[in-house]
Amino acid sequence: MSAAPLLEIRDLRAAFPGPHGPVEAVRGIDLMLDAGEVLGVVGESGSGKSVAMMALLQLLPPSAIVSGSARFKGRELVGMPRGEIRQILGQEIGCIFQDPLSAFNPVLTIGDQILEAIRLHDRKISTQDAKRRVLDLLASVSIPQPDRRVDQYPHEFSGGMRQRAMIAMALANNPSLLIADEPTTALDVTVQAQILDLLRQLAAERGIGMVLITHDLGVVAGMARDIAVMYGGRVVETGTADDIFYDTCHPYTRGLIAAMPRLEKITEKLVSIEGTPPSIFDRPAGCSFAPRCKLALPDCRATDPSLRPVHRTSVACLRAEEIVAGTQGAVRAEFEKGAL
Amino acid sequence: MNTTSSFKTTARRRGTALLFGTTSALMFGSAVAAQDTLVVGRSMDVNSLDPSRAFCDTCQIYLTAVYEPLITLGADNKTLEPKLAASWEHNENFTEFTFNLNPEAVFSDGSPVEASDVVWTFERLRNLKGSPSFLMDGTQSIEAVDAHTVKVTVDAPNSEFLNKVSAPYTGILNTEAAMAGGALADETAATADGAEGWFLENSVGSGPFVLVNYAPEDELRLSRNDSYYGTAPAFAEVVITQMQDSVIQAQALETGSVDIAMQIDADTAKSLDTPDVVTEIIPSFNFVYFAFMPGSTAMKDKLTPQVREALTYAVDYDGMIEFTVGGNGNKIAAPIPNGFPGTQNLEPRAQDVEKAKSMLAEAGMDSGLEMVAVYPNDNVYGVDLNVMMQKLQQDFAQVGVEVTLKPVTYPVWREEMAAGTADLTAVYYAPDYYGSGQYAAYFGMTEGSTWVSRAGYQSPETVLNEKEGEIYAQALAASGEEAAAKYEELGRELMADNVIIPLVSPNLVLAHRADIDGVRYSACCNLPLAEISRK
Amino acid sequence: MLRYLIRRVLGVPFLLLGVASVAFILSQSTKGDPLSALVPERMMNNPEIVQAVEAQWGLDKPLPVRYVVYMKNLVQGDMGTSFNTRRPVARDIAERLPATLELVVAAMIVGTTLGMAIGLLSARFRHSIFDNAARGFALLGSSLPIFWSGLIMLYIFSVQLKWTPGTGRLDARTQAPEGVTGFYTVDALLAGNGGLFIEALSHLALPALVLGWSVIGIVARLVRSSLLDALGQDYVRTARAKGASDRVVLINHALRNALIPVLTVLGFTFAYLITGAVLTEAIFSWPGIGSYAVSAARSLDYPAIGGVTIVGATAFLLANLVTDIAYAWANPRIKVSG
Amino acid sequence: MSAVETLRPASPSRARRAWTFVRRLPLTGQIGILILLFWAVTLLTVQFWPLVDPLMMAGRRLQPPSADHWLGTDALGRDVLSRTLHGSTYTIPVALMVVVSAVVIGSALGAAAGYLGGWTDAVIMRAADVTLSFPPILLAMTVAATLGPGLPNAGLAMVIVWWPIYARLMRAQVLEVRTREHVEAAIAGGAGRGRVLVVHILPLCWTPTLINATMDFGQVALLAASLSFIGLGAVPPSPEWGSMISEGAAKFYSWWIAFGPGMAILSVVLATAFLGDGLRDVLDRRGPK
Repeated sequence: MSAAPLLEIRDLRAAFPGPHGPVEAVRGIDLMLDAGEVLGVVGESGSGKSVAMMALLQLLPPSAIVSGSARFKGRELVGMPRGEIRQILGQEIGCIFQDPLSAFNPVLTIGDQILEAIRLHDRKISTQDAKRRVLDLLASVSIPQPDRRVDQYPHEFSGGMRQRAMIAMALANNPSLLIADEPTTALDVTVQAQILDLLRQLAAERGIGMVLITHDLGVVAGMARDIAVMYGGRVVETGTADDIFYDTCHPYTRGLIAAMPRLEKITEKLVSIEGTPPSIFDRPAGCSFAPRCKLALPDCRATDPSLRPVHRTSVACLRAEEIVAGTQGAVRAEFEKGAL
Repeated sequence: MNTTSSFKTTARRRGTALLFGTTSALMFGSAVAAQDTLVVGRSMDVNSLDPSRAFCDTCQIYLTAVYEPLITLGADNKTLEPKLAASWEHNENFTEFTFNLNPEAVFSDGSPVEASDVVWTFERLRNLKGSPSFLMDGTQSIEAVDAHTVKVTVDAPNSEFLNKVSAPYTGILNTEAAMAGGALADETAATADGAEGWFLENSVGSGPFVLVNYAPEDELRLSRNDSYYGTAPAFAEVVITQMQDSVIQAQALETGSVDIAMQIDADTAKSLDTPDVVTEIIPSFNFVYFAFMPGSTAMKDKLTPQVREALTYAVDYDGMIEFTVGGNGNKIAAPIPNGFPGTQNLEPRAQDVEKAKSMLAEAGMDSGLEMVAVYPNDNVYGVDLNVMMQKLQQDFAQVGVEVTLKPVTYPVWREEMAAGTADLTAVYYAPDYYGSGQYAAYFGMTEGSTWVSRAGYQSPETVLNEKEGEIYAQALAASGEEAAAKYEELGRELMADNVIIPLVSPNLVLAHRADIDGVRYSACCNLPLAEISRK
Repeated sequence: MLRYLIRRVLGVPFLLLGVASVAFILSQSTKGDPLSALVPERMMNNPEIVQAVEAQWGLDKPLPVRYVVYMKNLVQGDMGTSFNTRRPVARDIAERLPATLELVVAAMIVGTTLGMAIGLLSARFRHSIFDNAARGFALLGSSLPIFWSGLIMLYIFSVQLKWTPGTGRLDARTQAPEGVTGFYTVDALLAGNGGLFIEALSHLALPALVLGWSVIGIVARLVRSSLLDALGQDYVRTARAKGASDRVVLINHALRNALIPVLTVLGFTFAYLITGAVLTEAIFSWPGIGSYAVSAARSLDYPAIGGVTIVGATAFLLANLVTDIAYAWANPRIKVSG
Repeated sequence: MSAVETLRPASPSRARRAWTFVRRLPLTGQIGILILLFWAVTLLTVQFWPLVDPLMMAGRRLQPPSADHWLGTDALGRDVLSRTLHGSTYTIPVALMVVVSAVVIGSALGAAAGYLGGWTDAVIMRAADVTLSFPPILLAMTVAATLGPGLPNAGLAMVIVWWPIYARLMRAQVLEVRTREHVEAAIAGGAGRGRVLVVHILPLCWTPTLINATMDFGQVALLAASLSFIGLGAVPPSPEWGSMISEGAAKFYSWWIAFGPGMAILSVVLATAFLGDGLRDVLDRRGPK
């Protein structure tokens, strides 16, 4: 813990131009990731989790306005000249995207696209060496018959295979940070597990730090050391995985946990959070979650709480203390019944 | 490594040498071929290259260059001069003509031009019943007296026969060569002759040039006839190249890509103010006219001679020349070109709107007369028929006559002319040879003539004027001044018909590069290519 | 897709049959009298001659018989004899078609390269002055009547600036190269005649530019919009995430995908160019089938009209077919699923 | 008064809707609308303008632009400005009629083909295929030559050239829309075939047709001009723009003759292209396909 963190995000903001002035999609988030560790960023779609990551990698459309700070190995990424950040992207930071079909260029072979990732950062490598590396990479993500697969087009791959290829491409230059944006969402459940296993194994083997973005707490459950829960463009709760799962005190996180299918409670009816996340164009005053929150008080609709340590996690909720108290006392049962 | 690179160098060197070789060969080649080419820009209207079938302005130029008639028209556009016939005589009443051929004359294949060739050519011209066959109308017998003498007998006095055989369509063909190409001269020729296509690729004349290549509406390429018995032409090669319109021709002349441009209109010619180009504006023998069709379905009983006369007063003849050719033209009285026999004393019509109005009122036609004008949508001799007819429309509107214009393609026009649906029309005429008789035959309102059946349609009596046939016959029996007087009389009759109303004899713009010499306009032959040279 | 293509190829003969029938019917129903092109004016009153001509040209037979004869001859490559040129229509077309094709191909090259360049730069510098100016220029080309803009260009470049020679495929003094392709530029190269090549090329340049200009707009607009479309795709983000520069993203990723829809308009562009060629040929004294068609239509030379429409339609059909095949070829997603 | 008042509730909202629609268009599209409005007003009112007779000579021939004749005079001394403005009453209505007829005929046939399928589809679409196999100008030229020159015939020729484009467009749309749920619901609900087509399908199909028709308008005007140039279009002395440009081309060095009508036709083609692009931006968000 004494060394500088791999990635340190402070007050990162991202806004897009809208018809009536800029609209903030990410409203000041703080995150930290140590080398070799996995940080889970969890939230529904529209919570700003993907935008935040794309913002720090400068992958948002040019019209986006990004401010704050994101230090990668001590280097500031926000505002870094494009030429410089290009040296980092694909080299030191690899990315995996949600839908591997649309994320691959349909008119180029998988091999060519991985080859490109290599050559962009190693201009001197000979074609033969680069090709060999592509094959090695495909083999390392357990793609059978890599020498045949290498010349195929993305649409000739199955979803899982495509995601493996995507991982191979992200790892092409042995990055120290991997940003995985919903890597399993588009896949079947059984394939999901395989991909997650693969990611976990590769990250561990190579000592790669990983930001795992997902809407599904179950995905990060066995993987992340730390978890940040995002809602409405902010981090609403952060803590270690264990603390989030067992000692959360944010109503939203509780909702997410309740919505998790659990094998041991397979018969139990899934609980989902009522309502929809706020649109970034029409953000409520006060706490963003207030309109959907059963515990919301008039105060919640007036003031937007900031992140503060409560119990074992950091929470942005006015009633966090009450919830902590509740979870430890008789109120717990009420929560468990789904009164939330 | 070394070997490879040295091999490459050698290869490159060899390549360079090859390139140099080619270049020098090219230069050498062009030195040998340093024969000058004359380029003429024209919108070609070729209908055939077979002398007995051809009938067009470009044909006149081509046939004059490649074939030779017995007689030709001198540079004064009046005097007949010897060509293949070194001399000729005729009997007193112009029914027998004897031609003595130049014994030196040879065809382009070297064979001599003989009397039998003349007989065969004339018979073919007559029997083919093509457009120029009328030149042989009335020929009773054509016989070879000996190898170099031909005698033609006609069934009625014809003082114009000599003029007719100066037309380029009467150019003499090499009988053997033509027959080898499928040409026939006997009675069956009209249906059995199959040489039309062959003539598009071969020429069998005795003229100063021979045909090299003809690509329709692209180029007509001639080269010097090496066996020519006369004075060799200055240019070894002549190309007539297709150029659609006046502006393109003017631009080509300005840039020097053509030496002569033949269809530049007077307005465009004004913009050609470079010292490299010479433009000469001379009167032509062409004219443009409009015609009343009193026999048409709609005009029957309306276009009486009186109404026709009245309407001729409505026309702004001076304005017409201004509008159609920018003033570069002449008025013309009867449908006989100015300068042809009998035209000297004819007075052109003049505008008199008041008279027109009063005459129309007299005839009860001062309002409500509506006419449909059908005419070819063409631009000829610098006159855009559309412009001309629009002017006529405006002039007629002044006297309360409404004209609807219907420009059509030429074939449609021909059909409409035969169908009696047009009340007015406009066309043009260029002489086929020097002589006023062709006009009498074509425009005369005599039984069965082209114009009687057109203008009269099913009521020929509305236009018939049998006097004209008699005068024409008298003219053909006479010659010189006497004939001219008859043609003048005929001209007055044609004017009194008020059917064919000539409007403009457009001037000809002879435009050529300044270094070109010998460009002239011939009444029979258009542009005699053999006389042209480069300074 | 493969099946679709096969169906397309098999459909071509049937379409051609339809085309030929329509061409025949159209040309037979013309208003003008074909005899007027065949019988001399002074002979129209001579029934003997008129009959002979009718028999010679087969005009005396009833329409269905003529149709059968026409079709039979057509299959053997005989399109009849032109009233105008008095030569076999097939031969006229064979002589003139290469001129048109050379012009159209050159215009296509001009139009698509400039169109793509403009579309590419417009997409890259979207909403900049360049974007608007370039699109304006491109649009201008398809908004001016080509017979007028052609004259203006000829006046500027040939008469005033003297950058290009006058009209025609070559200087009138120059003999056309003997060649297999009929494309003077290609034939000159094959003959190793550099001077002739330059001459042919310089004659080709202006008409090709004028004609090509008319399709720059179509191509540029499509390239621009499909590029913008492609630039918003996920794979572009992937490429950026790999550290690819804007240029690499544009060329390697966006353009390749954007060109696929562009391929589909090439067939359409071809139709556009054929239309333009008819007028361009008239202005530039270009001896192709366009000017042939115009004079045929004007003089109701219906064997020629029929021949030209059939050949034009065939070329057009083939162009569309080639487009489809190229589309299939350029789009790997289609290859296997066929 | 009362009539005005009864109209009141409807008209402002409709006007406002139109206005909002116009405001959503990109600037170029708005410019396009302005140009077209100008020509619409011109063509409806030009006869009342203080212009000299476009058919009669008004001054010396071939005069360059001057205070008397702002765009000069043509070969017959007619005022080019007056002719250009009057020309709108020829070119625009013809182009409009051609596009409208092609849209109506093509859409009707296309809808029938797409909706009825089977033999109707086969016959109509093969006819469309054959028509589309001809390069447009060749077909238009042949038809115009067959029918004889004149603007109405040229118009008819162009309708024949253009209808299959709309037939294909409409057929594709109908095929797509008819599988939508609401249509199947309507059919299941027992709605008649014709009713389903007219009420449930067609209203959803017109967008691509509208966009295409807008863009084609200018191209039709250009093709009409080309036919006039070949001599198969408008008949003199009507000041149709295409034939005026051909007259100007023949008198090229009097550049002003073609300038007026050239700019007029250019403005119409540009306006429709702008407007078509704008409509696509606003109405058809699915992007280019």
